[in-house]
Amino acid sequence: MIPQFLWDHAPAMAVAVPLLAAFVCPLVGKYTATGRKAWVLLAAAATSALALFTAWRVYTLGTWVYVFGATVPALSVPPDSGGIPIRIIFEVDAMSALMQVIVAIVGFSVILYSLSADGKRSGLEAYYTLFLLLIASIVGMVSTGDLFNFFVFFEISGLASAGLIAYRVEAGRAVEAGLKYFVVSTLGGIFMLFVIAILYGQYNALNIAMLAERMQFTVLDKIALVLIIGALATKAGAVPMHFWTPDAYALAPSSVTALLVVASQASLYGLFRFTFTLYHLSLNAATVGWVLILLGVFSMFVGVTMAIPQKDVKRLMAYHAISQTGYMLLGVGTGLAVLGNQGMLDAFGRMAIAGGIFHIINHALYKGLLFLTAGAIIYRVGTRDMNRMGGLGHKMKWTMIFFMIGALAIAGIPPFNGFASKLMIYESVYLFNPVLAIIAMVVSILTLASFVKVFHSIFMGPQLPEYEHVKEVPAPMLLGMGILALLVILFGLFPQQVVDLLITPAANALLDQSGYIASILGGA
Amino acid sequence: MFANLPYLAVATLTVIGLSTVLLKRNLVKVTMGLNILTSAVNLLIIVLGYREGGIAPIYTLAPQTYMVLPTPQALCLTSIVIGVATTALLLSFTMVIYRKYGTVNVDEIRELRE
Amino acid sequence: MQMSKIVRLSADIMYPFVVIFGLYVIMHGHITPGGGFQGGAVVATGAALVIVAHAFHDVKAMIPKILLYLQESGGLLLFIGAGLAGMLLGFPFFFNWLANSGSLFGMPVPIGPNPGELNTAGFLPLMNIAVGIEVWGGLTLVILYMLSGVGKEGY
Amino acid sequence: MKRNLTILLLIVFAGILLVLAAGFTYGTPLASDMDDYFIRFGQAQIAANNIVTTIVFDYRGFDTLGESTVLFTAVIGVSLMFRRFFGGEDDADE
Repeated sequence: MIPQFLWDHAPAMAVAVPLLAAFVCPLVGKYTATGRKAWVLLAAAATSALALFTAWRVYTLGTWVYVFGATVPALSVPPDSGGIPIRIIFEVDAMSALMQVIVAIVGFSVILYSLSADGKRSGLEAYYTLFLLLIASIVGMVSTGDLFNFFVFFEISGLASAGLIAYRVEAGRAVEAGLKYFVVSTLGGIFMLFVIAILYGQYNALNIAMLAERMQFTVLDKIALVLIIGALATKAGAVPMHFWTPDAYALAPSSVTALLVVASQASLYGLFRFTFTLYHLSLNAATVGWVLILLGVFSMFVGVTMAIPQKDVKRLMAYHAISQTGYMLLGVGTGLAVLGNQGMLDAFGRMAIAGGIFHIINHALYKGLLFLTAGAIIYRVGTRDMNRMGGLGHKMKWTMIFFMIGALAIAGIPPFNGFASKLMIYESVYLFNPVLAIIAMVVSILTLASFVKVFHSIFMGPQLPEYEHVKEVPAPMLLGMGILALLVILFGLFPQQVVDLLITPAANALLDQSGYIASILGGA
Repeated sequence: MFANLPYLAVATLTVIGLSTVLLKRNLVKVTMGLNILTSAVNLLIIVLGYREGGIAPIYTLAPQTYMVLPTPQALCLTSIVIGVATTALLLSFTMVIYRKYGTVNVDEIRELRE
Repeated sequence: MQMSKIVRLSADIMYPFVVIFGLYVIMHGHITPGGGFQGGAVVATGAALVIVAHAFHDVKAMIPKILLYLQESGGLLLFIGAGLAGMLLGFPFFFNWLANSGSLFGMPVPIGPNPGELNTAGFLPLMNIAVGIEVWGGLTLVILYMLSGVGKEGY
Repeated sequence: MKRNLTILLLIVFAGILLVLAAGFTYGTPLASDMDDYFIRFGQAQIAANNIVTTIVFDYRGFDTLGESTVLFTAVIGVSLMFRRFFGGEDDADE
């Protein structure tokens, strides 16, 4: 029934289908509301299916190389070229596949939620067009094996996110937040272009595998590394460059925020990909690893301390998002710091990386869930100020349960998924440096304290008279949240299976630079 | 020193652009700074691909076949269009902010500062 | 606010030439410097010229907005469709299935410097046309949207 | 204080760029094998005289799709910003 070529070309189609849907969306969406909803849902479902299929095939059959415009999809190096890849190549290894799983799950649930939650707004055809473009750009960012192609998708995600953040123009502040984000993102893009120019000028290649093969680690390469870490850490919202995050996350519509979390994780993926695959051992792994660790520790600590006094529920969650990004940087940074030392790498380095990567998928799930519940509360109550909420647990039981699941997961309480990944990070980081592990635990306790307070002030207490008429949110919104909540619980109950199935291959793929190069250049 | 004059031009443009973005408080000037930065990077990419004595990589009525590198020109084309799109969106944000607050000076737009 | 009659008349006379020059740049993208983006930008400049010369409110009703939307989406659909068509024939995305095929735009070119022949290059001219249409519609729409936001009080 | 920091950053960046100027020599690229491939085979494979166009639309055609998409995104973003002046209705705010 489904044409075979759709599956044969799944990595490319996972980008092409949302793009195609986005190009048609302004025309369809302008005239029929029902048609628009059906179209967007269909496109999101198709994209998720293609991304999941790609991921499944990569996990079972190994790295999938897809060459655009060659005579055969797998012909990465033309025979007459003397061993250099010349076309744009998608290289989906296990790490990329993991990110595709995240995009597929979160993207679909968010669209499901958004179709119901944002149904009464204006300019929806453009809104959903940007939504689809953002999904397409994230899929592109995580699957591409080409530096310049990564930059192009980076720019698409920057423009689409900025438009979505500024969506509520009448608020004024939203446009400001969008502008702030956009200036930062554009600067990041320009730095990336500098990096591309420097690397291209030296090695005359744009393919990541080819660049990694030719990497000499000259002074210019060091400059490029600094610039690229700066650009991508900014986009991921790590602490010294986090100033755009609270505004953007708080003022965007809630469904957009849940997707923005994934978009910033795609930048984080880029950061890991470039440090591990592009530079690998040629960089001074300990130094760069410590840079990532310090970024992570500052993010964790500053994020959580800034979060505690917030009154605005989404702003609070945004600071927690910064704090959780710190855990990923801490875990993966620890792994990077011991990259050159095989003994330490086997002792705890691999586990630290796996913990950091596991935290990426867990964070996407529970943070998405939390932002969606915040959106559900705001949808019914009409305010973001927690001091004016209270007693909502009486009327919004499902939302309360979902919020509780998300809050316990982010605080790292068993049996939810946050616990599993945080435990891996604590254990491995403790072997590396006990102080770091203790800081991580303290941050986790502070997170719990913060969320207990939030939970209490939103849901507990007597029912307030002004919220007499408040009802539970519509079923599609609950379904969107339910998918994420179910996965949060499942990942928490069976962490070992998930780690074996998804996380360990991804961590190994990240560490295996020669394998990445070999699948393009063919055993070189 | 003078042989590398194009690179010095890139450096000058970059510093001008970056200082405009970081030091100016006017949103239109910030946009202009970003444009200057984009031009600087584009110039860098083009300059990296120049070969002494090469011609434009087009075979139509070409006097010789020794050509400059074509890839930088293609990258630059892409980057220019991205720059145009970025500028359009930035300026429209600025216009909306101006309508809302009556100013484009970031110091006077204080709503997001705590 | 209107410009003087001389300016308006000159803009009207210039407009067809600007459009034709833009279309020329689009069509000859695979032979001479130029291509879809550059040509599309030239054509959009023509539209901007007319809008500047006449007052925006006078020409607003004359501009077919739905056509611009169609151009924008249609151009991109043609682009991605040209890429996808190769897939139906069993090749990867963006395989140049028209080059050297003998059909439309399918003539081979002599190797080395040559005078240039329009009917070559496979799907490159198709894509140039697609991008040209898209940029034409897109940039004109940007101009229109921005102008529609000018000169009113408050939000 | 912040201003001084910014100026310091600028000086550092200028230094970086001077290093860059020293690393490359104008007129002689350090490596050119990929581009030589395009110049040598582009005409035969794509049957087009303009090598830049063959790269833009064929060898790196997917980038160009992304680039057109960036422009499309910008147009959609601008239309979202000014939707009220194009006959859009007000919406229920959060």
